[in-house]
Amino acid sequence: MSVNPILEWTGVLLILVGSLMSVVSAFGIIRLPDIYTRSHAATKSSTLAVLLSLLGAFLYFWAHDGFFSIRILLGILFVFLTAPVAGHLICRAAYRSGVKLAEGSGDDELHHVLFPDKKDDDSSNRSSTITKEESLL
Amino acid sequence: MNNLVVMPLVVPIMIGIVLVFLKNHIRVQRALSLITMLSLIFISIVLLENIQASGIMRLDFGGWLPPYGISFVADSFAILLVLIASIVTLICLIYAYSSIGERHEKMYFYPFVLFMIAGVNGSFMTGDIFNLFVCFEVMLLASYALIALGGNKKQLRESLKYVLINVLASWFFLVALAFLYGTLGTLNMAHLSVRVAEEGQDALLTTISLLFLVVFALKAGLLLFFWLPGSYSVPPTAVAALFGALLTKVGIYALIRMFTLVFYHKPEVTHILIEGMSVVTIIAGCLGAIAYKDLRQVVAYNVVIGVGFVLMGLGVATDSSLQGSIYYLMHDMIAKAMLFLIVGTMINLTGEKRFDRMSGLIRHYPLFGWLFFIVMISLAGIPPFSGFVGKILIGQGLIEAESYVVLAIAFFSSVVVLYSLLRVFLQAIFGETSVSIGDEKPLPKGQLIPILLLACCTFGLGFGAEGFSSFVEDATKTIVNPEIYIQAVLEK
Amino acid sequence: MKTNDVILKTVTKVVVFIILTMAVYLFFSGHYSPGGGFIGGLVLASAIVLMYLAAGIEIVHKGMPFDFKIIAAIGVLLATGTGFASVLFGQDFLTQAAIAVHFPLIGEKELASVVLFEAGVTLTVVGVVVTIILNISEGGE
Amino acid sequence: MTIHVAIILPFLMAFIISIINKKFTKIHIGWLALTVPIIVFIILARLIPIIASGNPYTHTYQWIPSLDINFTTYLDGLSMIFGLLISGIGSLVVLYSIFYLSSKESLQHFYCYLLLFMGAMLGVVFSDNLMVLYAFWELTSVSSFLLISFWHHRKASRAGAQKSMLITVTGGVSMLVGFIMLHMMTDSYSVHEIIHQIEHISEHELFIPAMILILLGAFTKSAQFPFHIWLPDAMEAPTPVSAYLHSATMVKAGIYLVARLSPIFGGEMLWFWIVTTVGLITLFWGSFNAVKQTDLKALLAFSTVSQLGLIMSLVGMGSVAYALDFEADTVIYTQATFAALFHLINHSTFKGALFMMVGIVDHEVGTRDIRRLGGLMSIMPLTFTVAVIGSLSMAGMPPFNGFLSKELFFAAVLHIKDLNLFSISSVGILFPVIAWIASVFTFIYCMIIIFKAFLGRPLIQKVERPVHEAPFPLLVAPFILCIMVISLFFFPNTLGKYILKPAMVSIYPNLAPAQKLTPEIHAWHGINTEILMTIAVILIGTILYRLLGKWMGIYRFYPPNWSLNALYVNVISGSESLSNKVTNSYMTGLLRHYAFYIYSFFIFSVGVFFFYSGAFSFSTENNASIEWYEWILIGVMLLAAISILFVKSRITAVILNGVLGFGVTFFFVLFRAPDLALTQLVVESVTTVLFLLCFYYLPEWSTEKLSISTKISNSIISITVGALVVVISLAVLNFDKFERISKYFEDAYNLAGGANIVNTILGDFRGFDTMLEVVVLFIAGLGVYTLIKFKAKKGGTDFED
Amino acid sequence: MTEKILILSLVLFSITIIVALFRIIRGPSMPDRVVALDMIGVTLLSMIAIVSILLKTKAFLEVILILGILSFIGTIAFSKYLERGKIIERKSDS
Amino acid sequence: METMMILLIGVLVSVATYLILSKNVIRVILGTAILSHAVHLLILTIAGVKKGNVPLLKEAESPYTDALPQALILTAIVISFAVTAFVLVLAFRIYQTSKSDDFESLRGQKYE
Repeated sequence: MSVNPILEWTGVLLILVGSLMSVVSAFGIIRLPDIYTRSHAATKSSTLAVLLSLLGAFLYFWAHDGFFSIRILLGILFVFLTAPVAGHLICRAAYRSGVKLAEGSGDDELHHVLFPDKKDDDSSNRSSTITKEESLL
Repeated sequence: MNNLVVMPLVVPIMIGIVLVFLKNHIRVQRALSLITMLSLIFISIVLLENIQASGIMRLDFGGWLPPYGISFVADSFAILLVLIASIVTLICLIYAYSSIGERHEKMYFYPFVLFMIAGVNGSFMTGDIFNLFVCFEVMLLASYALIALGGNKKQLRESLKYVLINVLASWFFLVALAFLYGTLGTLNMAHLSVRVAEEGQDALLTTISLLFLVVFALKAGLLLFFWLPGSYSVPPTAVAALFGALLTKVGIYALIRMFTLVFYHKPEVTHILIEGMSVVTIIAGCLGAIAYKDLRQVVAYNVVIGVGFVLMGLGVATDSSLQGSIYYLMHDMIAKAMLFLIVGTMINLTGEKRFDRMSGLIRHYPLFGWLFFIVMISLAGIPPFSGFVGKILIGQGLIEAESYVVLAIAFFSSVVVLYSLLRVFLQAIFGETSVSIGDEKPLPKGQLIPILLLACCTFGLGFGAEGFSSFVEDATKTIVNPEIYIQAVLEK
Repeated sequence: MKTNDVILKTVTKVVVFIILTMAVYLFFSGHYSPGGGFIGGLVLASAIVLMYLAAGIEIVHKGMPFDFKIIAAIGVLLATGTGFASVLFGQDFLTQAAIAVHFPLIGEKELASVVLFEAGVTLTVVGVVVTIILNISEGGE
Repeated sequence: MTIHVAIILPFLMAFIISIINKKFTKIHIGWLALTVPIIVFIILARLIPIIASGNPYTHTYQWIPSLDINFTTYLDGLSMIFGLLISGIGSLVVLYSIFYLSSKESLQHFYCYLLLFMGAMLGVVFSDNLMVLYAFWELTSVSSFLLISFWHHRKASRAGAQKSMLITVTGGVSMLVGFIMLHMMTDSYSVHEIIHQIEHISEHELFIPAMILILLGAFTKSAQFPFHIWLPDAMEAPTPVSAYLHSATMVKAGIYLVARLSPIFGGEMLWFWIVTTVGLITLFWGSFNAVKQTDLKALLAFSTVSQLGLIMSLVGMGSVAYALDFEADTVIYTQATFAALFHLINHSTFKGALFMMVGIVDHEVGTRDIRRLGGLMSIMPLTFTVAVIGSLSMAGMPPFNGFLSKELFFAAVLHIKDLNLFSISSVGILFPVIAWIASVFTFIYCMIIIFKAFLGRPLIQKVERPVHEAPFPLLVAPFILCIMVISLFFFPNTLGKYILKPAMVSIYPNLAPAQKLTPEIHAWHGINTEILMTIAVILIGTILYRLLGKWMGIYRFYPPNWSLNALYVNVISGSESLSNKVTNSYMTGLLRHYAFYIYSFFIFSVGVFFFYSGAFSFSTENNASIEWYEWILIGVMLLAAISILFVKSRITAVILNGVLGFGVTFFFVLFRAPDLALTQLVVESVTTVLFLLCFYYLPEWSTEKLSISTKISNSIISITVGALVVVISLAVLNFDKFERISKYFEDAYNLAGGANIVNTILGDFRGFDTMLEVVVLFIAGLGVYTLIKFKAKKGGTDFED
Repeated sequence: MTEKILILSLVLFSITIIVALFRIIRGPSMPDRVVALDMIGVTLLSMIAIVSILLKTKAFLEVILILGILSFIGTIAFSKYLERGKIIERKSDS
Repeated sequence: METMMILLIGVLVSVATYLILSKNVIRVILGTAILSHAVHLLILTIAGVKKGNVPLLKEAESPYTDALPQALILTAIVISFAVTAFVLVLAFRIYQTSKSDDFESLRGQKYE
């Protein structure tokens, strides 16, 4: 009882595109050199993937069952709101816990602001709570 | 009327929660918990009378008939244990008033005790196997809290082991439940029994029953008792007494229930295994009881011996041995509570944990010394104290089953029990005292009276065994004929 | 080293609102679609946890000056109490009853004792989870 | 009724004495206690004529009728003898003890225990119900324990008490098993009902085991070889106690039991063999060892052992009368039993007197060591008289009662020798030979008492205190006994008629009509083998006593650590150290080991049975389809799970656990469980938060340093457990015989008014589970609160470590 | 046809997950892992949406929302832990 | 599908068992967490997977999947959460008092 086959197909295609996006982000997460760049892949493209596929699902339900799902919309909104914050926080944590930038990165201006009393890149010597092993495998 | 059946569980829970609100009103807490236990005793006596008059009682929660809903089934066996458990708890509470200390009392000691007794009572009465799991957890969580209450190093250390081993046991329980539901498709114990009987207990079902054996053996301390000596020797005396009296008994109850109601078709596998396990348990318990000079270890291994002894009755599973098991179970609850209280008091009085560093306690505490003597005699199964009836009946069952070696071990164990306590008595209670008159620590009446009460109980249970015999016989009848139980549960 | 959580705090304000709505929705929808007392309670608790994560104990405590143990206790009392109520009416323990009540705005609605029971469950879950988390985070002192 | 009173009375008085407290100290408590045995004695004495006329007295109070345990008293000739002994000797001992014990001792305790014992002993001999008998039997052990350890500040007292308690209670337990077996065969605990059913049970397979077990009880109580070792140590008790319990009454309980049960078991030749042999060995061993003792009391203890052996062997010989078919001839063998009963009384009299004598010596001189005694005759003439009368009677000299019973004993062994029972006649000759040798030793140690302690050079300089004759009251009791010793010699047949004959009738109910059952006792019956043997005993005995120093060396051949005593000590201490080793070896306190035991048990019970029984079955028929992405997700979970084992950081482990949690959630979604997925998600995240919170307080985990073998055994265990769960699950999946009850819940909307089945189950159908689950959660929350807030006080009462 | 496409997207998503798992295992830094976990959560969210289309049910839509919330909370908790060690503070300074 | 799920459960159980047999407290606690994952999956799998529709009467038509195990698992999840919370707190309290998170040093004294 497809109400609107075009909408339905749009939904499915959106989902497909979303999944492709997510593979792209997966690619990014393997290939990119350090946490700061990888988090780009993880937060940006994968958020996009989710948004696309959720939108697809929303459209599908709308078209297929005539069901206007507020919950999915809410979900989209939510991911939109939270994903950047999560990305921000984790990168900040990474930086403050002294994860090194990839080699070949440009200037690290923040370093002097945050660790004024230290010379360059003695990374893991932070406040006492987190020990060095945390950042090892 | 049937709602009375749930009261032994729900009353302590509700009162326990009310006590949480009364955190700093210790007197009110004491009074309320005392009243609760008294009312439980009253309720269980009423229930017992009712069961004699009109047969097994059943309460379907929410009015959902078995096997779909959860039911509480009150037969004589369960209620007898509820009664004894309530009495023991009452007495341990009285002991706690004068011994546990305000810090504990303000840290929800009474609520935890009430929750634990609720879990214990629930486990005795539930007719639903998954509900049994939940009741176990209520009891266990409360016991976790109680064992760690006090927060000293040793307590925390042992309670971690206790908790983790019980987590493992609960996991096995869940696995067994999964298998049980996967095969039999039901959870009500009577319904399980019907279904097992219908198709016969094939190899797979027997395997599952063995899995249950592992679970309950862990809880009962049958063969798998490693957690017991450590964890029973760390909490405060009143708590240790409650543990010693109640916790393993729940496992024993579950074993008896499971293997007489549901999985009774393959005794050549399950019951023989139980028999072997209880023999090993008794031997190990005997070895442990004489191995150490640490009083609490001596006592803890005595618990192990008791477990083995009771379950020997289940192993041979004749009428008389099961009856003996019930008698002995009741005796063991009272006598072990008494033993724990006495030993705890000794340790408090002397400040020593090893009995070879105590001496001549009888000089300053004569009545106390004699109470130790009584519990020793009682545990050795010397009439007219409570141990002997169960001992005779279990012996009878073992002879009927022609397991003479087991018989020899079982009865020799009571000599070892006697020896393990006799040397404590001679060393610590008798002998020259090093404390001169006036220098001794006073023994509070509040600690002596509970022990005295338990002594009265063990005497009453032995001397007045006839008073209980009709209940015990009824309980045995139900255990031996599962049909009675099944009919009571599934009819209507 | 200064930290500031302005971004986190700002977002949290919005997010917590969404979660709370969600929790209430889950709680009430439990009878017909996934949800119910447990899940509602858990989600509610996670909203509070988020608040603690973002704002710290003191600020949250100013907004919600409850003793969460007591909330949990009230919850358990409510849950067992509804069971007990049926005893007073001569029914089997925990028998649930439902009566139709006319609400001014929503219209005819069934008011079931199950709702009270589930409310008890919710309160307990919230109370317990928050108690545990608060106590652990203060445990070192 | 009256007999019940006689049993209860001592208990009542014991209770009164224990509570009257010190207000009563003006009068010696002993006088109060003395009334009890006297009253009991009078009660019994009044019943003698009735009993003698052959009317046993019986009365029942119900105790535990459902188990056939009733308080039935039965008074016949046999129990009458013992009742009279208990109350008679009891009176004298109490009288003696009043002057013996100083009022500084805790007399309340003493008399309380003594009366307890008295009541228990009366209970043993008057009970018809075996279980009640057992109860009293153990009570005698208990009260004996208390009396031995009366001076419990002395280490030796405690050790002796422990030994006696352990040995007698062990015997008691085995006896209990025997009784239970008897009950199994006859369905009765009443001795008399059992006797009526002998024909039915003598072929029963439990008959012999029951017999042996009961004999074990009797032998331990009566200090028969090799269980006699407790008796010498029991001499740590105050002397009145030794006189009463450990020579006159308690140790005879075993003999009572053997005599009482002879009608049941006597028909079995094995009974004869065991009882007689053990008795004779005990007789010899006791007398042999008595000679080397230097402590007078120990000497008497061994002599008691030997005399008990004598009586035991006589009872055994008497039982032959049952084994043989009923003929007129068989009556002759009953004379052994007659002799036993007679000697039982005689022994009580002279041994009682001797013990009291030793008590006096100990009391006045301050030592009992014969190496430090000598020449007491002149200082303590009255005591010496007692000693002489007692010793000569014990040695079997006329004109004392011991002579009569010794003659009867010789007669009995000679009869047995002629008995045509033995396939090898040479065995038969052993009986009189052993009896004779033992008598020689008996004679020697009697001489030692008289000569070494009382005659010879006075050795008073070795004694600290000035020595004088005992005060008169202390001598009353021994003198009464001495008078009995003599009067029994002259008027034995009065005793025979009123006391012994009823007893014989009750032991041999079948032979009651026979005239010869109670023979006339004559001091002189011409020159026969018996008298020749007695003369030989005196001759050889005197010679050997003279040459004592020459042959004492033979005792040294016997290595001291091979003795039974050493065996007992080694067993006790060895079992302690062994059990310490064993228990410590597996109770390591290491969670890993405990988990290891649990898993191994699981594997060995469940696993082994599972494969052995062939319960495994497997089919993929009903399997649902599986999609590609599901494969991948299963792979993800496998990978995540396995890598948890290898990660070096706990945070990584928690993250991987989070992955597992997400995976589980997804499977919940796939398997159509939305409620579960929701719950799982929230719980998973809250758990993760908890882990992170707790990590703040915990150190980073260190790399596990496990030995290779541990790693291997861990891997084997864990793989086996996993595999076992897999195979059983597969078999369970293939088990499809029953319909699930869950169909019922699909009607949830009509039944419970909810459309979400899971939710209606939780809230309504199984609302009780949910309620309890909430309680669990609440307890956990409260528990966490207390764990964190309740910290042990610094330096508080923490006894450990 | 739609179904096949949806399953294809599911496979693609699960490939993403396995890649993220690889990142969790490899690391090298802790934030890497957290990011990857977050990514798994978010990807799972899409997968559940697709599955609920496939199963023709709206029962899982709540799960989607909750998953979004919780992976956010989890990430915050991890990042606060990595940054400060203590994830809930008495007083938050700002 | 069931067979594969059960194999997965088996591996989870093995991993958890291995962790429980180790010495570090946190490892053991993680082990118990994984054990509970495994058993929840086990209950669900044994009840039969993909055999019916979501057990929501208004959402789907009969046949429904077995709802009872789901209710049981829900209970089990909450209980295992409660226990895990308790154990975790216990672990860090032990570390506070004994300064150890290693069972090897938490053996307790030898008794004589």
